[in-house]
Amino acid sequence: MLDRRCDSLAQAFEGIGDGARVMVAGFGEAGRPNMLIKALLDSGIKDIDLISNNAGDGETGLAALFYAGRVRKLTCSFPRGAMRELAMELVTSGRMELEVMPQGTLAERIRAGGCGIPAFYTPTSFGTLIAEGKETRHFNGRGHVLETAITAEIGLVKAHKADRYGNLTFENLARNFNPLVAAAATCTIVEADEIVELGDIDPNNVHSPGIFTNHLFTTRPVPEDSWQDWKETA
Amino acid sequence: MLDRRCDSLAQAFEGIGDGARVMVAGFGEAGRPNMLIKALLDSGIKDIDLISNNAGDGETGLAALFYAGRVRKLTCSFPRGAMRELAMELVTSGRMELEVMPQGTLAERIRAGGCGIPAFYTPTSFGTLIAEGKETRHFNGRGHVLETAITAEIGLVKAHKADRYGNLTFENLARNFNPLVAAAATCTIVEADEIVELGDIDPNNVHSPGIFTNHLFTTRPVPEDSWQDWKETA
Amino acid sequence: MTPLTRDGIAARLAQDIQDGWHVNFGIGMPELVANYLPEGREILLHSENGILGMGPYPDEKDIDWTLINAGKKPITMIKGASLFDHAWSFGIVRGGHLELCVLGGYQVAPNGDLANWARDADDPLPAIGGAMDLAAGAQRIYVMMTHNANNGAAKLLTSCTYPLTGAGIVKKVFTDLAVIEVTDDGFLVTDMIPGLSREELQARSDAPLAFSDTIADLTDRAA
Amino acid sequence: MTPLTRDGIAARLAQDIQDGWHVNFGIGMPELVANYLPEGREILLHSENGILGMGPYPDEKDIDWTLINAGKKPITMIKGASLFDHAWSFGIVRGGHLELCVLGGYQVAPNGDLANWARDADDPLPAIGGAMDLAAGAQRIYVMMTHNANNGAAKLLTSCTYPLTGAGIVKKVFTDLAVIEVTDDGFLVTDMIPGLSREELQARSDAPLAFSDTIADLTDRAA
Repeated sequence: MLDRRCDSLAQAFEGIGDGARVMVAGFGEAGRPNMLIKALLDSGIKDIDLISNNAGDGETGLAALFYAGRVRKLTCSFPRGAMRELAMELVTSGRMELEVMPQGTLAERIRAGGCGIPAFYTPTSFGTLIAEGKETRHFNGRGHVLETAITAEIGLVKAHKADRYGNLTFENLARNFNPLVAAAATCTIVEADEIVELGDIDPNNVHSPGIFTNHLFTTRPVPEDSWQDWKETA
Repeated sequence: MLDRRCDSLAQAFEGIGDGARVMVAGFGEAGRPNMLIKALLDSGIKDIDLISNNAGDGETGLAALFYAGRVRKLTCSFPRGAMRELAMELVTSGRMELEVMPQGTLAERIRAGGCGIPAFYTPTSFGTLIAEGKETRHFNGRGHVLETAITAEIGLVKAHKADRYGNLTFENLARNFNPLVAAAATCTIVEADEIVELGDIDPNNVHSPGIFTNHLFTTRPVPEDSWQDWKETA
Repeated sequence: MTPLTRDGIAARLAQDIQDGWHVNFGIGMPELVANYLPEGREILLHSENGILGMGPYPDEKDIDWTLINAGKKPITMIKGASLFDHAWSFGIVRGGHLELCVLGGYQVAPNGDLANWARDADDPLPAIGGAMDLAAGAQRIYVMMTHNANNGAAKLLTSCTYPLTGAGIVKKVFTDLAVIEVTDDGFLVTDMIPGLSREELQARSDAPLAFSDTIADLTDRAA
Repeated sequence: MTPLTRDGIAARLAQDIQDGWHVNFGIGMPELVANYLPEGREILLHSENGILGMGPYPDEKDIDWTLINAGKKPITMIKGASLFDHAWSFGIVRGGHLELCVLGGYQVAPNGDLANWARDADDPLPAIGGAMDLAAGAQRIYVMMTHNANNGAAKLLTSCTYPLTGAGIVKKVFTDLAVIEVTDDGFLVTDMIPGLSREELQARSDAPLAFSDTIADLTDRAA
């Protein structure tokens, strides 16, 4: 039986060791898999090689991973937000490595990772600081930068509807990086607002085909005050 | 007013000269814009640099372009079908140039063309005849072939529903190359089964955003016996 | 000795497809495998023109020409099917997401090389289609073919003489005479039809064959 | 002489956006332009997090946090909007499909170079976001900024000293004092606020300015 539904969040992270490369979808709070981020925090996995467009905000959600000192490297396009001071401290003290790139380059590198394209050329960032040290090449008279695919051991995804095959839909601007992360991660863990019957999602309007989903959960709200649990165990 | 609807098929092809690069979407007969292909035939444009996954079938539709001697070069993955003998004759007599590549490479090259990626590496065809003379490179220990983007002056697309902004949906397996061609052509001409009011297509389920559509028509059936009109004018 | 029919090969191959796999059957003989998927296993069929969850051929009256497979034959969709454009479809293929692809074969070599798209490197009308992407991308490539060509020529060769579809990608070969794994040490026969000797099978093959300790009866698990 | 307000610059810039264009307004000051789109023109707004056809900010009670723009502010959708993932969204950007992108600016040079993302090449926390893709991809880049920095420093420089966002990509600059085209021969002033002399404008600019034969009154078409 092809059934991606799981009961145990802890089980979904079993076998994932410290230093794992983890990709988290979402843009701002839209399409951000907060329940899975909390489970990642609870798993105790350290030295995370984190790929996420943003660095989170406030002290909960994604930001809690940084407060808990779990992130060894952050790959993103925009490491700002309310935890900017913390990020600055982590980076300048050498406790966290930071790789920043243009948002479209990040999206395309993740898309390439899921689609079996190891590298591509993009015009973005040519002639800027970001392209320094990178391989460049001219096509049609215009300068381009070589960028490589990004994949991950774990991908965390937030869907709107899902069925047991793992087919997903996303709501409005909560789609963003989600289908790309689903495809690029070896093990894609999904939380969905609702798990529906097979056939309830119109095949024409599946936003991420089930083949990319490995573990599927129904979203449950994370109590605001539980985000700081790590403090007791840190 | 942002209104892509047009009345005159002839007008849609105005200003397109002989030798134009034309991309035609569809896979087999699914999602094949036959009304627009007929209009292209009627336009009298010669020496077409044609990009299409298949070469057509029978003596109507895409195949009629070959019978009418309008195609100078065909870029495809599968130049077979009922007009195989004709294609063989055109190619061996030097009247038509042929570039054949793997289907996924063709799809990705067109996708790259629409998305501003001038070139990418793919594992497909590495170590085969198809890769001979092409630039290759190893990533993660595996051989890959460098492939470049394909764009076109004209793209012919068949949609199911469309609105006046040019937003499109496709039906079942009639999607295939259509959204890719829509994005990769400078001038994308679309025929749709039905043109609906703005707002009738759920924004979440638009398959090709309106920004890629230039001219929009409602599909009318092409009489079977009209395909050979070119014979009178050839 | 009665070689398996095409359906027999299909039925035997189907036994090796695991529950929950996403599979692409290449155009031609591999399409037959869909008719023999073991009961109780949920296997999703991919077609490279943009679907996961392809169902059986429809009744004549239910044919919808927006529902076709890569061979342009009419299909149906199962509940839970998904549809996507060609870029995503080959993203699924190239990105290594399909657990299995079954392809037909002209020639297979012990290093896993497969030739299945052209018999002549100078064919003026080469037709590649999606086979090279499938060969390069799927997690496993199984090849389904008659053991010998119509003229009796061997298809298991020390090296392919026809143009390659993919280099070093075949995992198993299913023929009308045997099942042959492609190992680091070359061909390893695991199943044979009854009444065929190892010497006869070797005589019908160009490349050297090794034989596993126990050889299964090929007809045991074939229709 | 009264320099334009930020809204004044936005209103003037809006006049140069043509009917039927697809436009991206960068985060910050450029977002104001959406409030001044001329009546009778249908202009579709893109936000790089995945929408074409962004509408105005919603009433407080209608806020839906799956509807946000690239600045993470709540938005609405117009009829005829379309949604897509980040790969397609930046395909639209990089593929040259947007007729216009309006970006804020720290510095602009006569060769079209723009610096708008970092004041310090050694910033330990560089924040790029989508600006570099927009700079590289849109058919036209208009820059909207005050003519001088808060400390009076010129922003129209012979060459940018801050790290570049994009090289040779700016087509027009809209400031509180003037509208400046970027031509093959450098900066060309086309609009100025009344009561400002060419010498004064030049004095507030580092790069040499040329002036078009007729200089429009900048306030004529500003709110």
